[in-house]
Amino acid sequence: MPNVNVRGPEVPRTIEALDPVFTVSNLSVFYGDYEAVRGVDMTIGNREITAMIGPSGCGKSTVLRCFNRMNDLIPGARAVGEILYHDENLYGDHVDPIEVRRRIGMVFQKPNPFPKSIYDNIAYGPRVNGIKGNMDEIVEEALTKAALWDEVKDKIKQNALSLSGGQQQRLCIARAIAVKPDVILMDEPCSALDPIATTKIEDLMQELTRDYTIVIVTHNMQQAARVSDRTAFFTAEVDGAGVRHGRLVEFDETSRIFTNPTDKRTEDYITGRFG
Amino acid sequence: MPNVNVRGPEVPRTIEALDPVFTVSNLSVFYGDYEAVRGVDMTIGNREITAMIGPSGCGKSTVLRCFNRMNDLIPGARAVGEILYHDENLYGDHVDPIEVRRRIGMVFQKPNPFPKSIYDNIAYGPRVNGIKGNMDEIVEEALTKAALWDEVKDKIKQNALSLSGGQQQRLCIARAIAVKPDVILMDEPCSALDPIATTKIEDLMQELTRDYTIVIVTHNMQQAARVSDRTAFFTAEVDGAGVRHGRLVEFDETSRIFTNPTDKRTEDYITGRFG
Amino acid sequence: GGDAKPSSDGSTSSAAPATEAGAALSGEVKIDGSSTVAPLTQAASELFGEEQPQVKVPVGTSGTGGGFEKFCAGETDISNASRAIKDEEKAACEAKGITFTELTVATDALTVVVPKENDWATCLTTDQLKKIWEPAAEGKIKTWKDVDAKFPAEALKLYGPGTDSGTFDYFTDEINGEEGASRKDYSPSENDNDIVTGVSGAKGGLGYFGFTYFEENADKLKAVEIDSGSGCVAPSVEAAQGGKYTPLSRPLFIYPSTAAAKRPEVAAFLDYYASNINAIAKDAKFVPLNAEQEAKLKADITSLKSAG
Amino acid sequence: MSAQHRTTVPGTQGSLARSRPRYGEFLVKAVLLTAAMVSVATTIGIVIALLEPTVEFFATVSIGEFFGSTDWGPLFNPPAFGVWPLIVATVEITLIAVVVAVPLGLAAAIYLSEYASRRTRKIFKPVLEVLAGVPTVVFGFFALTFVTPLLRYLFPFLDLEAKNALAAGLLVGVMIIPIVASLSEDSMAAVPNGLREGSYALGASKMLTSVRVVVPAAFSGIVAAIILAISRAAGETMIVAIAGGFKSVFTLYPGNEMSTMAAFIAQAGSGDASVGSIAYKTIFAVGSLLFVITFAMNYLSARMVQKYREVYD
Amino acid sequence: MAILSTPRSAVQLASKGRPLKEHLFRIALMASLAIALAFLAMLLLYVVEKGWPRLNSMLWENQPSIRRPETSGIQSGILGTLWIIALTAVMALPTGILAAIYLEEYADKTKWYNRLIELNISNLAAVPSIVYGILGLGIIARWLQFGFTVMTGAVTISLLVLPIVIISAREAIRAVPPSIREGSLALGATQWQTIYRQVLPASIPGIATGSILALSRAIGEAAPFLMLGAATLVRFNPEGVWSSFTVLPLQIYSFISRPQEEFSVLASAAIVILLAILLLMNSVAIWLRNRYQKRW
Ligand SMILES: Nc1ncnc2c1ncn2[C@@H]1O[C@H](COP(=O)(O)OP(=O)(O)OP(=O)(O)O)[C@@H](O)[C@H]1O
Ligand SMILES: Nc1ncnc2c1ncn2[C@@H]1O[C@H](COP(=O)(O)OP(=O)(O)OP(=O)(O)O)[C@@H](O)[C@H]1O
Ligand SMILES: [Mg+2]
Ligand SMILES: [Mg+2]
Ligand SMILES: O=P([O-])([O-])[O-]
Repeated sequence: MPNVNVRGPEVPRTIEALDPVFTVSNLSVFYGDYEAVRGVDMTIGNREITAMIGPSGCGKSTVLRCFNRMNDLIPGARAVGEILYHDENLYGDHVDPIEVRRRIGMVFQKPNPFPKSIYDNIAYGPRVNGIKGNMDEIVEEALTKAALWDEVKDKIKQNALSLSGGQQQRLCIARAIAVKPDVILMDEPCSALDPIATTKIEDLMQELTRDYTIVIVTHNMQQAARVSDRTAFFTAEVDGAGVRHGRLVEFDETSRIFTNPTDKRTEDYITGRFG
Repeated sequence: MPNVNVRGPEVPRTIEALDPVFTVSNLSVFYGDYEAVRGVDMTIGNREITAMIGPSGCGKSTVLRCFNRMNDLIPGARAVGEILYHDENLYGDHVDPIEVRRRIGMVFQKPNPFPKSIYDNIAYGPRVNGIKGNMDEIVEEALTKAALWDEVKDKIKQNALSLSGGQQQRLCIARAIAVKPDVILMDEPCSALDPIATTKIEDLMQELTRDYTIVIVTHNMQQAARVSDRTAFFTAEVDGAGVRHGRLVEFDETSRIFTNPTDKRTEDYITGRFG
Repeated sequence: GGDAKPSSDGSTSSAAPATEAGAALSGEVKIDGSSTVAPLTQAASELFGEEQPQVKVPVGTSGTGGGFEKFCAGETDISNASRAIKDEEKAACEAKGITFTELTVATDALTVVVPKENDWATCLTTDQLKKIWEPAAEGKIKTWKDVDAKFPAEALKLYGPGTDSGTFDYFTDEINGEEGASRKDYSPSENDNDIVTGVSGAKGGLGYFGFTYFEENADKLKAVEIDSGSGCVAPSVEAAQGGKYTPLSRPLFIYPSTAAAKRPEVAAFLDYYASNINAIAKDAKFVPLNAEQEAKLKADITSLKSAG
Repeated sequence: MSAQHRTTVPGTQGSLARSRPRYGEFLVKAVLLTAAMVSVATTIGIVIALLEPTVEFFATVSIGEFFGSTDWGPLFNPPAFGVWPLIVATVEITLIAVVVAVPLGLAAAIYLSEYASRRTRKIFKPVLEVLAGVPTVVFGFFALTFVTPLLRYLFPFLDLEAKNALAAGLLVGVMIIPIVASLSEDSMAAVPNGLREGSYALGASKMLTSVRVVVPAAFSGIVAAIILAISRAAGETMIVAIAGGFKSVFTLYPGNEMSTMAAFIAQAGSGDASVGSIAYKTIFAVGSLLFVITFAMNYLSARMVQKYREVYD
Repeated sequence: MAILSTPRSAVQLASKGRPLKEHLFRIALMASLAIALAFLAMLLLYVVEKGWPRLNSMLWENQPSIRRPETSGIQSGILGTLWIIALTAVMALPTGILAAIYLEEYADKTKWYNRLIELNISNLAAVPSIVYGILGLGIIARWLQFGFTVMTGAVTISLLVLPIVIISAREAIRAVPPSIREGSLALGATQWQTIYRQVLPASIPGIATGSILALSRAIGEAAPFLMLGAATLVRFNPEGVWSSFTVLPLQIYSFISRPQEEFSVLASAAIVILLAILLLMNSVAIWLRNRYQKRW
């Protein structure tokens, strides 16, 4: 396995050792009777960025939302198979989804700050989790890590909705960081942002992998190539009965996926022949 | 100028002669006080496919909707500058926007069939335009041209909402064709579709340029490269006051834009360095 | 109760010192029943309120029957009635152990009215009234000509009190010979004002209600004289009092319950009612009692208060 | 720096288990469910209040007589129990109201949803809400003392009685205009903009787009609005009691005074029928009929709305 | 075929006489709205004009009098109405809002009992108010033995407006975007924390608006009180929840039943007061709506 660094020289890292945070085996996800995703196997490495790409509707979001059990909230949604989180079954009986979500944070496609002050947005997570400590410090630390502190430190009591889109998205990342999670899931976090804001978020992701494991869904191949260590390529296949199911086609180091994919479909997608 | 064919060997065409359908000069578009697009100059050639690409929010849809005065419907929207349609000012006083839209059809991002039968969807345009003639024939002709007739001929009275996404989009194209327009505008017509449906629509576009002039907005560079004759690359620039305006960066033959762009920003975008 | 705190004993109720003072009473006297009698009792209530502002006297107008219904369920203290209590109503009261006294408080001359412009019906016989109002008339007696060939063929538009009212019971009993027996195709209303508007707005209109309402609207309506066999008699205070206006003159009653009359505020109200009855009647524009009736009223109240 | 959170993430069994019990969540859910059950209790209460006297009523009066005769007079002597005059009056007043309210309400809805600027809508929707809030005694008073005299003056040949179905129905219609307008406007606003754009892009005018695309697409919502308005009209009490009257005679001519079901209940219910008497039970029998009719109509309307929601989801 | 018609002259894009029909249609639509509003205006003018002589302080300072209609007031009615409104607010609003939260945030729509509750609520919204009067009379006044008191009236009216409160509160709660809920849950908040700290604060303006409109329906109701047989001449103010009482609409109904013209004038004046209370409540609702309307 070639030792490739696809993230540029500023963060020199190798990805030889795969210290798994999530181990997914034969995961299928159903919405009611509809099997949206079928038989996924993959592992998410500790303090890596894993990207999930593929055409629309192939089940990227669906799989991502299994990682923090956000799918529990959709009536009729059901995961079959196994997801181990540090060797513990995420869907085990004793597992409390609320505790899961505290450990595994999430950032959404469209920035969704609460209609409160910037401060209260950040403080919300620690408060509902009963985290004690100096809240001002927690807020400052989270905002600093999210590379937003300098821009907002003078208007910390202002309504978060007054921030720009890119700032709002970094606020949402800061909000996720404030509860000191282990993993951060991001579902197309830049698709509502302009290029400048996108660049900032991408830089931030690079920064954050020092401390966090990140899983990102993106429809932007360039973005996946730029930021991720590993890439999972999904696509939708039509079965005998004419029903479409999302499948994991290829999962590998990002450099490999983009330079030398094993699967013909991956290659077609990467080179823009479809999608 | 090299004689490049980027659409594959099945439709061999040269694009040397530019017989203009639209001539846009110094077009700016305002939403209220906000100047969303500033100073666009371009020409749309007869029976060509012109693609408009660029990052989100750069004003592609805004410009496209000027071509059939759909922007009239947005309160506060205002176009400044000139758009000539076959030498006639599209925004002239005597011009009836309803007549304009009859000549210049439009297909939207999300397929939007009326909740009526397939037949009534197609017949709607001719009826509201008072087009006489054998309606059954008109419907069949439009569906045939849109490569949908064979798939739906047995269920022509069924509700159009029961069709698949790709079929719905072809229905919308058929609906636009049925009023015998001159130009068809398409705003990201495939972004809600799966790859297979997308391929069908792209093939259809190629077919249609025998009779129609097509302008297409797409966020998918591969698609622009595959289907279009000319490409306009837009981006959003921030002015001195920190306000973003959409600008036309480069407008040229598609082959040129994708192989040898003049502008650095175009190159960055094409090569995935941003966006 | 504040029994734990000795200090609260003396000051538990602000009403206590008032009762000791004797003059100022409090409490509530609940009255319901006849809408005919209501103006009288309401006038009493208003005047009494000037003397005893702490006593509340709400007066409802559910009709004589509705009033007895509540009265015999123990929900009211006094019931207004424009007819005597019926046997089944008595039975209902007995079942609940409620005893009462019937007090005559005024006399009414049930008045048959037609619009001013009616120049043919000056006097009607009771037979003619029956012909108009009996159940058999329904759908048949449609014009005045059907009543009497001498009358014009003007469409007959009938207005009267609703079936809830004592007035209806009384009129149907006296004219049609059976209580509640009436043609149904007339416009019924508990609201005497509707009868006024209805009759005055239709040339062939005819209606009946209490004399008071007629007097109020004498400018719009004409009272018909009644001939019960001994000549035409116009409704009037004197005719009613002197027993000449038959069969439509009638006594109006209030029915206090024996138990309620023991309560000081109810007793005070009844006393007030009796002592000022003619002033009240005048104020409410009713036909007052004659001396004999007034004396009987006072005696009845005295015996009611002293009853077992 | 990472030591801080790594400490909380040992991959040990049970680390994801509930850290503290959350009885509060169950309690909250129980309280909320109880609140929701109040509405069910209300229905049960209504059914109980109506059922027993109604059953007793039909033990005395046959269903055949109730629905098979046009002679109504339960408080007369002898009593008559043919309910048709009440039903006819109710239907007639409801019809008049619908004839007034549906065209006006629908047109107002199209105007507000398709034509009016945002500003105009912001002004007129609240004004319609005011109209919806006007107490029905006020409409009744207005009908009795203003509209009927006005109609009598303008159209003497109508031969209106002092109370009549026409004026009452007219004002019931005005009362339900806001219901039709506001709910129809809601369902028109819910029609995806894509459909309008699709129509405009084909060269359709605003009128054609409104009439041929928006209204049909919102059709089941509009029907639901109309059905709700009808049930409000059918059950309206004060307007008909004040301006429509209580005469319970079988008549079709709207210039006549007539008694609706609700008016009868108000008249008899505030009157003297003694508990347990057949006359008293009649109130409940008519009440049950009215309840069943409005309940059935609204059930239909709820189904409509549900169906309509499915179309675009 | 399209190509044949390609070069076009200027006149071809000109309008083809469509505007006239379009204009007529537009005018017809506006006229419909205008007619509806004209009724409202006429009604207002009529009662103000008629009640004008009596729109003075005697109206709210005096108690009603049948002896002296020219100086009679409506104080007991105003206070009775205020009591009913206050109690209804206390009973119906919390119940309705809690029920709405249950239905929007907790209820699993696939469960039959939740669907039943929903259907039931929308049906209750259409049940005539006179039927609620029967409920009040049969169950609350007689069976629960609450008698003919403020309490009976308030409970009856609360049940009457409950469906309206629930429906409008659900509307407001539904308007809070799901992304806010997801954001909160993704931070490890429990469902109740999410509701209490995010959903409710964001939907309070909408809930308040809906509640005020529901209460303004409550103040106009007369039919249920008619069934409850509230006394028509009440010359004292209610002193508590177990007191006899009357309400403005019922007082108006009793005034218009009187033969003297003075009562008709008095009724008009009382209507003006009732409509003024109504307008005040609606204005508060509009103010709330405009002031706190959320743009996400
Ligand atoms: N709540 C739901 N109920 C039913 N089906 C759903 C639901 N959410 C998603 N699906 C279906 O599951 C499939 C996968 O959806 P998913 O949102 O995971 O795709 P995706 O890869 O994230 O696409 P995109 O790039 O458009 O976000 C799709 O066919 C979608 O229609
Ligand atoms: N109706 C509107 N009112 C005000 N601003 C608008 C409106 N529509 C678009 N804009 C703004 O105008 C700019 C250009 O928008 P436009 O929709 O044309 O972009 P686009 O290139 O089509 O983007 P996308 O790829 O996301 O569709 C954006 O900043 C957008 O926010
Ligand atoms: Mg997705
Ligand atoms: Mg766009
Ligand atoms: O109200 P009444 O006197 O007619 O019973």
